[in-house]
Amino acid sequence: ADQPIIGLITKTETNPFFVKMKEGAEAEAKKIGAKLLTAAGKQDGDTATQIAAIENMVSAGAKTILITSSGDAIIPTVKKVQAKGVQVIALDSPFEGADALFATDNYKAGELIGQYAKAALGGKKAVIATLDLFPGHPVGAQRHNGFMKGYGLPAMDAKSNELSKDAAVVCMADSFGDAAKGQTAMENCLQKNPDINLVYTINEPAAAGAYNALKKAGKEKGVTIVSVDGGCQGIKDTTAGVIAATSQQYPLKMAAMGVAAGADYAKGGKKASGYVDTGVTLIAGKSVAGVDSKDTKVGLDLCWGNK
Amino acid sequence: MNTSTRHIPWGALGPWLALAAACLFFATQSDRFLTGENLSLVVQQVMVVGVLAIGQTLIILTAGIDLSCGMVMALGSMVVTKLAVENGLHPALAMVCGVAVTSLFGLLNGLLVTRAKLPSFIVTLGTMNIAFAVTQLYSKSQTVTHLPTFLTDIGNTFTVGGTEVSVGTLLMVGLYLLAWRTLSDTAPGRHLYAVGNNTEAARLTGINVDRVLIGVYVMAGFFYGIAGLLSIARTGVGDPQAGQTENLDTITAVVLGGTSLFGGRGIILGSLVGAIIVGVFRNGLTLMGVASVVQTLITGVLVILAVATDQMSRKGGR
Amino acid sequence: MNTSTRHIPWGALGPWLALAAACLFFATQSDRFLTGENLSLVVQQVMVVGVLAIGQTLIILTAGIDLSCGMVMALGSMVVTKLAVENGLHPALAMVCGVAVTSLFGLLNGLLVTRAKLPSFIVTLGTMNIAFAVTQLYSKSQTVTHLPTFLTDIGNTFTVGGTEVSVGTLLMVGLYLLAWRTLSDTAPGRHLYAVGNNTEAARLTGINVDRVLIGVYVMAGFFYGIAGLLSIARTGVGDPQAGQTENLDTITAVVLGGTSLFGGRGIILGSLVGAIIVGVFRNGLTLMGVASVVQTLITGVLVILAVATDQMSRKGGR
Amino acid sequence: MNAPQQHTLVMQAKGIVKRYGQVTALDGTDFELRAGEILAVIGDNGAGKSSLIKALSGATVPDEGELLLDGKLVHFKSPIDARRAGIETVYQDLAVAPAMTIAENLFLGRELLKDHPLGRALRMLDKKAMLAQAVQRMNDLKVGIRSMTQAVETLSGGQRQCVAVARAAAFAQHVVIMDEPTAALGVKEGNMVLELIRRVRDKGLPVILISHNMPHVFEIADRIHIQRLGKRAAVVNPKVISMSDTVAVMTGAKLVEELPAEALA
Amino acid sequence: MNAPQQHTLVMQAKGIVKRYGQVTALDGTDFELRAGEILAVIGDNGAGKSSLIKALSGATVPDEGELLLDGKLVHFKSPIDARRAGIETVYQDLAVAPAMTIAENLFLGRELLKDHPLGRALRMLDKKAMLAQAVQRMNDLKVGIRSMTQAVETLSGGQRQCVAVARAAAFAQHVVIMDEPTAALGVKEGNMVLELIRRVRDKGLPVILISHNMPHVFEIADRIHIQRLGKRAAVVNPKVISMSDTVAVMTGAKLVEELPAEALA
Ligand SMILES: Nc1ncnc2c1ncn2[C@@H]1O[C@H](COP(=O)(O)OP(=O)(O)OP(=O)(O)O)[C@@H](O)[C@H]1O
Ligand SMILES: Nc1ncnc2c1ncn2[C@@H]1O[C@H](COP(=O)(O)OP(=O)(O)OP(=O)(O)O)[C@@H](O)[C@H]1O
Ligand SMILES: OC[C@H]1O[C@](O)(CO)[C@@H](O)[C@@H]1O
Ligand SMILES: [Mg+2]
Ligand SMILES: [Mg+2]
Repeated sequence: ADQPIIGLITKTETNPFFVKMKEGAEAEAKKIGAKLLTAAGKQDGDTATQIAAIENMVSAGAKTILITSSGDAIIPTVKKVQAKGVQVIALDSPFEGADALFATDNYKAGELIGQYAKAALGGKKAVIATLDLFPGHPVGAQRHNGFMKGYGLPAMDAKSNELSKDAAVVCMADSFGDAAKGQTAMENCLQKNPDINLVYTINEPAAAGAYNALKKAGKEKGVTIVSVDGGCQGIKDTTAGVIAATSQQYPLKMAAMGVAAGADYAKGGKKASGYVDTGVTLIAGKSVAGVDSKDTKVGLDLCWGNK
Repeated sequence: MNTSTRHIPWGALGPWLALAAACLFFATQSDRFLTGENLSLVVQQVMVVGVLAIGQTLIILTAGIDLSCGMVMALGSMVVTKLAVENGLHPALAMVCGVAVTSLFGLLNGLLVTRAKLPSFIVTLGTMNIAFAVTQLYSKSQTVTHLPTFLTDIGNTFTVGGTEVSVGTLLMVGLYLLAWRTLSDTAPGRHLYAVGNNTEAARLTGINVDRVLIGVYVMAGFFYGIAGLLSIARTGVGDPQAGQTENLDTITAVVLGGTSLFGGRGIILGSLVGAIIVGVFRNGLTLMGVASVVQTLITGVLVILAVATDQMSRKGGR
Repeated sequence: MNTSTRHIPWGALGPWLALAAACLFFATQSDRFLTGENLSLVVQQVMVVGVLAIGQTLIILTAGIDLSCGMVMALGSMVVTKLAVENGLHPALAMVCGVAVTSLFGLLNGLLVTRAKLPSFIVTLGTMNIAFAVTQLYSKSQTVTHLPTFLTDIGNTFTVGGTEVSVGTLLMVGLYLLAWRTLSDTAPGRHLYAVGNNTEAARLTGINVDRVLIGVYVMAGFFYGIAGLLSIARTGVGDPQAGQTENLDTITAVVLGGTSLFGGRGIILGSLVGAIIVGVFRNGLTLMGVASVVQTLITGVLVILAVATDQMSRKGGR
Repeated sequence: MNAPQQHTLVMQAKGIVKRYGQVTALDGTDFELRAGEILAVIGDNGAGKSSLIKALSGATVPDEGELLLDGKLVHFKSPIDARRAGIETVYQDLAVAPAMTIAENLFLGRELLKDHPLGRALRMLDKKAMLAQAVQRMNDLKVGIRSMTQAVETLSGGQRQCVAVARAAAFAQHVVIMDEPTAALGVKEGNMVLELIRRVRDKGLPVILISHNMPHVFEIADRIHIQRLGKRAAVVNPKVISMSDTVAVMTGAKLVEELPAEALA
Repeated sequence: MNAPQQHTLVMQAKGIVKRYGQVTALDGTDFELRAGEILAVIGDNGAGKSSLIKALSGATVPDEGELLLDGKLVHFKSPIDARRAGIETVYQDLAVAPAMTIAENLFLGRELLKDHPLGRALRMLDKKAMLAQAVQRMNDLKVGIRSMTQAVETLSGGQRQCVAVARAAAFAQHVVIMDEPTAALGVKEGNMVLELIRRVRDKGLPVILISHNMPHVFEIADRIHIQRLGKRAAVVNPKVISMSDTVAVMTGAKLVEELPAEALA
């Protein structure tokens, strides 16, 4: 019964990124002899389920909650359980009031692939499509706007939840981070403007969908796709030339650090604090001059924090 | 003859039995489950869905369905919080405005269902999209924070005999009792059942079917507005992402509560029990430490079992 | 007397009119819209939902509903791809296994609906959760890639008179024609309508209602399996995230297509048109360059207008 | 039996036409109901009897023709309008809510409210009063129903019909219309309904009775409206004309012209 | 009229009990149907006539009692079992699918299939043959329905009843049961149905006819089963007993013991 109880709440059950994170947390918990409770929203943005999960886990005796926030609606509940002495750590997605944040800088992740794309096009006039997440999601906005900034287009700052627009972006469509929907979105964008030569995608499933659409239209050669995630699958796609470059994140690291912090708190009563950037690495199939990137071999070694 | 006769409505007692069975089971699995604190938590968790389900039940009783409920609630909560925080309106006035907006959406649904004679599924699918888009455009998808305490006070809890009770929970229970008595003890309530049971007969006996339906949709909108207020109080923010999974949740609560999707048969208190059953499953399984995917699996089995148990008890009783 | 009489079913012609109106509108807004290439694309995009909607229509015609359809499809596609890629099964055999699994899920639904006499909403809510969880556990939520071309060949296109036609599209149209003729020209098809229109009358005239229902659910599962194959071919991967929004999409297609949610009334070809209408809205609005939130808004309005237009034409015609 | 007052027309319809797609259910039919009379409406199946009374009771809006109530032109757009004018109707398909109880169905749309200001304001039901009255009304029809809180869908065919008849008889203020009220009734119950119809008439309310039961019609009707092929073929006097002649006109075996003038009413 | 063969019992029921919650619809009723006869079943509303024939046709499973067909014990668990035994039934609430056409309803559950191997294997409908037969059967009943592809919900009450009657008469192999088949019918159509019942009997099939129409019953029945309070009160011979005595027994005004012995059948 003295076993520390740690809760992990992810946005969804299905995104491989969160599945990886959960695996990492489970492994780490086993290693240090902690009990891990898990829960997830029904879909991205489902804060209601996350809130109930926080409460239920605390009721089950959890003293540390690790959460990838689906939105700021969880904040007051977090405050409430913190007042009962529970440590709450944000993973992946920041929110106000977390004891600590272990996450990728999503705006930076966008900036990196924006810079890469600019250099890769080498002065060619860009005709851009962005396959975004869905309206109103902070991660979607941060990556989109970061990409715009990195490309040197007018862009909102990292705080904004709105998507920046520009004449160079001829088509903006929602992919919901899903391959099938990404494909449909890309197909329709190509109908709108067949000259698209640069595609930003919110994550790698969406990128795979976009590639599929381009291939079916016989256009996969002339178009550059950039993305975020750096999952093992995504890196393989990058090697194969499906994705030109991707900003790699490290969910296993987030999870491991989170569980360790939970164990520390249970032992010594010391809460973690501050922001730990778990890092983001630009992985490119081909490196381009003026932009710092790693090759896909490195990417595969690291993918999602394997090492 | 309605095809719903195939599905014997599981009546007034069934949901309570299922709830009791679930509670008994979880009590044997975790000693934390039956504590007053934990149970009070479960009820607080289902507060928003519970109040939404009042509106959904009214509509389903008329043989309709409302897909817009979650999105309309989200719009209402954005109106309240933005008016109070950004436009500096008195919070009470902001609340009134929010509920007015959701009631107006209800009116829109009602008018389209009655005047244009469109199926409620299509109408509310349309207004669901409209409410969602309006919410995003109006709020620029930004969460509204730093709310005046006036808006969050109904989320407060006080202690009765060692157990925490939240104001919002009381409000929910009060609304259920009100809806229940209105349905069973007033003429409009009876007309609502008649419209759902046999629209044509209701019309021929001189009931103003359109007026009943419009009234129901407006009332439902009103309840969605109240649910919005509760969601503000519970989360402490105005959340433009709210309401996305609530459609299915409310319909589930209504059906688990024994109301027929074919209209005219059901008791509204069942919907409260239905909502609580879902909350109990989630809470109990978490207390047992079941992993989240496995929770989904077990919830699937339990939902079927809950209704099946009752169906069997009914057969035995005959 | 069925309460559905309130909602005049919009019959055979309505959906086609609405589709034509939508196409006309978008043709005036973008010259790219009416190209063969673009239209062929739209049809390819609705292929998966279209085939799922065949199963959903069958079930809705019996006055049921199937919430499990998307999740069952996802499970089927994971079975196929994992067996073919990881277990090295011959792709054809893997396909058979996948469709067998989805058909078995259909059988499970059918047995619970008939033997345990549970409402289809509850049964399929339960199996939806179960199928989802099994999919995640079985696949560890990992996408399966590097598929043998055998699995993706039905996604291929060939050119007929300058327009690209995909094999999958032809398959979908073929399945619709088959389902349509089966419903209208065979005894089992007629029994299905009778069960949906008046279950008790069907029973009294000596139709084996349970057998009809079980058959319908198994057939639906079969179509979900085929939809899974099409989704594999279209995306080129086995995607455990698939199927999550397909429930509402298929029901929308069915209702837009003029089938009554109360059962017994509707024509299955309408569901194909309903699915295409949704695809046309999305494609047309993207071609017009409408921002995504605004697209949602306009889609909401258009869905209502599509059905309303027909309703009005009906009134004028009387 | 009260003699009908000197031809005061309570209800009158002229040239009513009702089409359903290809089918012309009413082909310019006329209709006259005199004060205080029992007017039987007879005709073959499909002759348009139900269509006619649906037009008279606001259940459908006719395509052509006009309707007068007490000599004044009226336009019933819905059954609500007809009910406001005091017209109560028993429809052939009974128009009951199967899942609701007998008592609930009896008072559907005419619920008794608690007789205090709050009760009226909130439209609170006086369930006790309704139950008591339901018991009494059903007893009047001598129909052996055990409980008024039984759902109508559990009743036998005849019992269900009694519910609909009792409802119309109880609430009519001006005109009672009954579409085959005794079709499903036993000998005893059928006679009770005839008795009830007489009582209603004796209260001064005219009754329109649609029936295929010729003995019933000849027993009770003051005049007989014969509907044929969507039109009024004749109105005859049952005290003068024979049953077989009436049936002959109804089925088209005999022309109206062949009847003696005094047979017409 | 064919004399009934020497009391061969085609159907026999002993001590059938059927309860619905508190209500006992059948209280240990007996029943006997002889070969080739028309047996009328009469009784007050709620006497248990429909409950009885539902038990005989597999529509409900009785709580107690046994049922014999041609002297052999049978257990009908569903209408399918009864239909397999060649029993066809017209139910009081007609059991039609309102959205389906007349032709479709006539052949529901008994569709004609295309007469070639593929047609039988795929169970393909022979729509043309069904339409032709539908026209003929409905013409037999002299009911003026214009189109067989009309939905049943658009028919008049009597027309709808004709559809149900035509269906049962067409398909019976062994026994025909009709629950108030003429209730909604006009004089002409009612007579056609009586005629049809006679033709069925003359083919050698026994017919069970439930009716409240005493003239019809006395015109056509070979024997009359009187149902009262959920039990069989008596079986009488219409050629001997008077209509008023029969009604007296049915309503309980007269006891069976008061009847002359030769009145019983
Ligand atoms: N909703 C409808 N749609 C199409 N046709 C209809 C509709 N209602 C009635 N009809 C047709 O109109 C004609 C007259 O029907 P109506 O019900 O008035 O006859 P009726 O005289 O009451 O017959 P019955 O004695 O059988 O009740 C019939 O041929 C019927 O089929
Ligand atoms: N499903 C049911 N639930 C409860 N009670 C029922 C049910 N079906 C029939 N009853 C009751 O059983 C009794 C017998 O009904 P039944 O329908 O057999 O009468 P019947 O002789 O056919 O009458 P009618 O001449 O009016 O058709 C009635 O009192 C009726 O209320
Ligand atoms: O849906 C958005 C989420 O998806 C991810 O990119 C993983 O694929 C996460 O980093 C982010 O929170
Ligand atoms: Mg009629
Ligand atoms: Mg009966």
